[in-house]
Amino acid sequence: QAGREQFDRLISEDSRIEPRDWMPEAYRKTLARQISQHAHSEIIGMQPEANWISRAPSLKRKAILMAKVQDEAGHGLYLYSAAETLGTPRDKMTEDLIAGKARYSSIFNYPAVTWADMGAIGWLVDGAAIANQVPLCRASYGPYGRAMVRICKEESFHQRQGFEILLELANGTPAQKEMAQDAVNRWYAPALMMFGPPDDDSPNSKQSMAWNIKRFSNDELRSRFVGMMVEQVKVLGLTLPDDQIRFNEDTQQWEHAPLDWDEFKEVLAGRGPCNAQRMERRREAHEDGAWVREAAAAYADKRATAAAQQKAA
Amino acid sequence: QAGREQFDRLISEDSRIEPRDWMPEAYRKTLARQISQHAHSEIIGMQPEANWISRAPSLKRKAILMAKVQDEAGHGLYLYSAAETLGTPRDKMTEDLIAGKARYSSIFNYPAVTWADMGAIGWLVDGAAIANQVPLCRASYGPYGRAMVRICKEESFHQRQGFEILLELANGTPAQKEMAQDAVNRWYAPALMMFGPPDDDSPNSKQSMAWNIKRFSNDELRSRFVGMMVEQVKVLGLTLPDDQIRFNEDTQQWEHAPLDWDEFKEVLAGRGPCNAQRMERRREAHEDGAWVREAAAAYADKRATAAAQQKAA
Amino acid sequence: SADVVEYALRLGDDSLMLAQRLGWWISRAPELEEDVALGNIALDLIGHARSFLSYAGHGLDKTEDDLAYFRSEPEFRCAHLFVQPNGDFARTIARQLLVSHYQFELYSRLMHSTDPTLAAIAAKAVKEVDYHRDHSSQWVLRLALGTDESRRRMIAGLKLTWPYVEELFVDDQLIDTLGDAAVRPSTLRAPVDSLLASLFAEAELEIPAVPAAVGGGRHGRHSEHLGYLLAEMQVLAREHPGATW
Amino acid sequence: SADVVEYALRLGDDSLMLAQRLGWWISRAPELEEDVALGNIALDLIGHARSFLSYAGHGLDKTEDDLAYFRSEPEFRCAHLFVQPNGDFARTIARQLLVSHYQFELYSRLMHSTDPTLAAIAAKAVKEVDYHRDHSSQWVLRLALGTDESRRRMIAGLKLTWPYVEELFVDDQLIDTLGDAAVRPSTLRAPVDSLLASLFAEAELEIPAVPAAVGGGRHGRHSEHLGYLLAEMQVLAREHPGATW
Repeated sequence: QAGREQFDRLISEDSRIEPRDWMPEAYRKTLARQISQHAHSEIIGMQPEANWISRAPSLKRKAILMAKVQDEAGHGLYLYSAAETLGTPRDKMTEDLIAGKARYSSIFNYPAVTWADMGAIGWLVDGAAIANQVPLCRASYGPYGRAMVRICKEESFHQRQGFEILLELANGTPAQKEMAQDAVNRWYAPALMMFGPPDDDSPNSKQSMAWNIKRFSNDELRSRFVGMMVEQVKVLGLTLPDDQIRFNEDTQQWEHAPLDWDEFKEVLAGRGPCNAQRMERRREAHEDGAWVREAAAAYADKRATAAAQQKAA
Repeated sequence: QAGREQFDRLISEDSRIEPRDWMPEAYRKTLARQISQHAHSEIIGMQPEANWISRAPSLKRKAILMAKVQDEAGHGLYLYSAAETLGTPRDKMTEDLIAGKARYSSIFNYPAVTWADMGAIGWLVDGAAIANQVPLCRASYGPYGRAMVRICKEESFHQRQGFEILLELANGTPAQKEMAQDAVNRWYAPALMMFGPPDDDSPNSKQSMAWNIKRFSNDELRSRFVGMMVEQVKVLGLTLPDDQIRFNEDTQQWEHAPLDWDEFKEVLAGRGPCNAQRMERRREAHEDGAWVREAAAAYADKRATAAAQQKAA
Repeated sequence: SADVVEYALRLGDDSLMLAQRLGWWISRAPELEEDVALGNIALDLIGHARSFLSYAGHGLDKTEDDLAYFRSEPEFRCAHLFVQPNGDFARTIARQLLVSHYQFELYSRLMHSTDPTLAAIAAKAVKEVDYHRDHSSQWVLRLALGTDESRRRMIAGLKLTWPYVEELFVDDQLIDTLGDAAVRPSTLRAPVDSLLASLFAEAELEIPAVPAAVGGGRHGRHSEHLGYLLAEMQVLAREHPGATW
Repeated sequence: SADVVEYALRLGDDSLMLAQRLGWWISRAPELEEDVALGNIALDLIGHARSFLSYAGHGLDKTEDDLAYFRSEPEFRCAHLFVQPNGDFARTIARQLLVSHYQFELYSRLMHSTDPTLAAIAAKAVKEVDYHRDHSSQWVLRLALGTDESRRRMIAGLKLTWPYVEELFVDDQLIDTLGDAAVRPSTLRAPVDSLLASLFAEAELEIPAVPAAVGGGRHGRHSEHLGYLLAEMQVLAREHPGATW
């Protein structure tokens, strides 16, 4: 009871909940699901970009791309750690992912088929991720908020790199410019859908906002994002594939063309272009790595036993 | 005793020994070694050419190359069957190959690094093989001789295709012509060494000739081959990397520059450019296929048992 | 007509990509007999691809090699199934099973096409594909009913391959336009399903319960696999533009 | 001088090829920590490659990218070891162990080169390679002493990699000409062998008893692996000659 009161007080003061604090089971479950989903997204999200490491068209871009995909593994690590403070071990989360029980961001079920996708993913997908995540730096759960601070810093860096890739292409040869526009065309709508379903179709948002996990509604975040992109795309000299973008002076919100939520649901249900491929790759890496993890554990055990024996002797 | 007499008579009449005939143990062993080595050479020899199937520069060439490499698997099959008639099962021969106990032609330990190598291998390596093998069609052991008849027919076809590849390149762009000459330069000496060491360093040849397995000495065959190549290379508009080729009117033999038999022995001892790679690939294919072969055997057993039960019922 | 050209590209690209995949097995198969068998299938497929691409090339004033080696990724028209990785032998067999049943039904109707060239190519191809169908069906039985390991792998191979089946049976505008010159993909689904059902019954296999993947290959929207395949297939030809071989 | 250019190409190409190989692991490693660790090593190596190739490019009026993307196979100067396939994790670690010990000894001498640019690049690289050496040594211990399976794989990985070690230590004319600007490869053999010997003793491993393979990479004679690696690495750059990225 004292725990509940303290929790409510901390929330109402907009303070932080820490792992040892009492928290409602639903709060713990919501967070655990959200953080692990976010971690899985980082891990699965490595794949579309890893697809271009070997073919990056300059050594500088190759290095930047490698560093970026590697950062995503790092983000996965922070987030799994944050989720572990809620009581679920990383192994369990990984198993759930492999077994298809856990979700990850649907956007990564689209293929990265050209180099320009490295630009569009950086600019649009990381851009949307940041718009989503900046408010999460103030999430009420301490470890999550702190992980987000670190991640957001790196993500803005990634987004700038994505923008630069597109800028270089947009100012390059006609073929390069066409490649850039095509990538923006393909990633625009999926990026907007990253903010989640429209507010009137997002039943859990309200509770998350009450718990100070979420700070803005899906539509608010999406609208703000569209507003940023519509400015930046001009700098690129490209266009967004949406002729209905306008600023509504009454609502003070950016508006855009309706999104194809049926497609979103299809992809979410596993019927995207790459769902099977992404899961297969992750499963394969996990299974192929099992003997390595077992070896590392066995070796650590042997060393610990030897150290203990030495101490005893 | 009667067996020995019959064997000697058949050999002296230049007739054929068949699997059920009595034969000296040394004859059996010599043949078993020679035929299985020949079979292994077909199988390992698939690798340098298989290396270019996926990159063949026209669909016609791709089809021809696929068919050729596939033919080599077929040759391997005939030869293993011929060797099996001497009492060694195919499995055992394969195991010996994988374990590094059995030999195969050293020439396949050189890499096929350009498309022109498909031409040079066909023209020079298959050419040397044919020069070696045509006399083997009359080998005293029946199953071997008959297998060689079939193989030689296909090999001449392959040699012509190799010649055509080189001809096309030699009449192509300067880069293509250079590629062709480079390939001929690299494969010429190894091809000459395919006939085996010089006669004064080939201790087993004499016995093989007495048994009507071998019909000509290594140097005789090599000389004859050089004579053919020196004519054909003119048609190609290329040169052989040997300025000492001449016809010796006294001996009636073609002469050529001395060969680097030290290199030959190094490669034979496992220190060629690709020995490790060739063995690894074969081992990997064999091990990766084990579960398939086991499944096929288990299925055949189940079917046989079911058929027997049905018959009994 | 441009429509027939487009249709011939679809058929040719399907077979070309699968031939390219199968060629990898030659020198790596589980037994020599399979180096030969998979090599034969690859050779048949490359033959079909050459016929269809030559025909398409007539309408475009291009050779089969122009089309195979000098188109870029979005210009190819293959369905995703044909470009799926080989994986282990079971996965290759799963892909082959699905392809050969599809192609058999397709060609056995296309041989009555109102386009005489398509009809002639199909009439020749259907006999070869009949053998492919038999080859893969026999292997499905052996692997599904052989050992525990082979059964596990056969099931896994089918599961990995199944998402790419649906794309084969999708109709589109082009099919409407072509009328009786083409075969309507959706009409092939029932006969393929029914043949597979009886094979699966014998093999004690179930249809994998996995969602279909979105395709798009017919319109140049490919999976991430095709780029790698083309990089390798085209590298030499592109290094020497204008050369003959 | 042309000789220094040639030498810088050797060093740059070695690291470039290995970075290209290691990049494959990012998103496929046995645990996330290794995605990060192998990614770091690949990044270090690509950094070294860029330094050496830029320096070589100075003398040739070419950029690092001209050299990486627009040379043909025989123009590369990497030793065969750096292009060996990844295989499983143990084989990758075996390759990394041998490379990092070689590069550590090399760079710790090259930092005293009479060529100031080579010396500066080596001085920076040696610190990073020291970490690579530690990373691979730790893994060799874990795998060799971990489970039966990991030990079997570690031994197999070393055996597959060992034939390509000898090429690293071969002197040639270029080395004679360069004198104190370069490091004489044969002088690195003893220190590398001695460090490996003590690690192998701790890991209870033997030096694999396998013959050395003939190399030739320093003179443009490569294994069959390089062509595939280059086809993939260069495909996009070559499709857009003259473009910047």
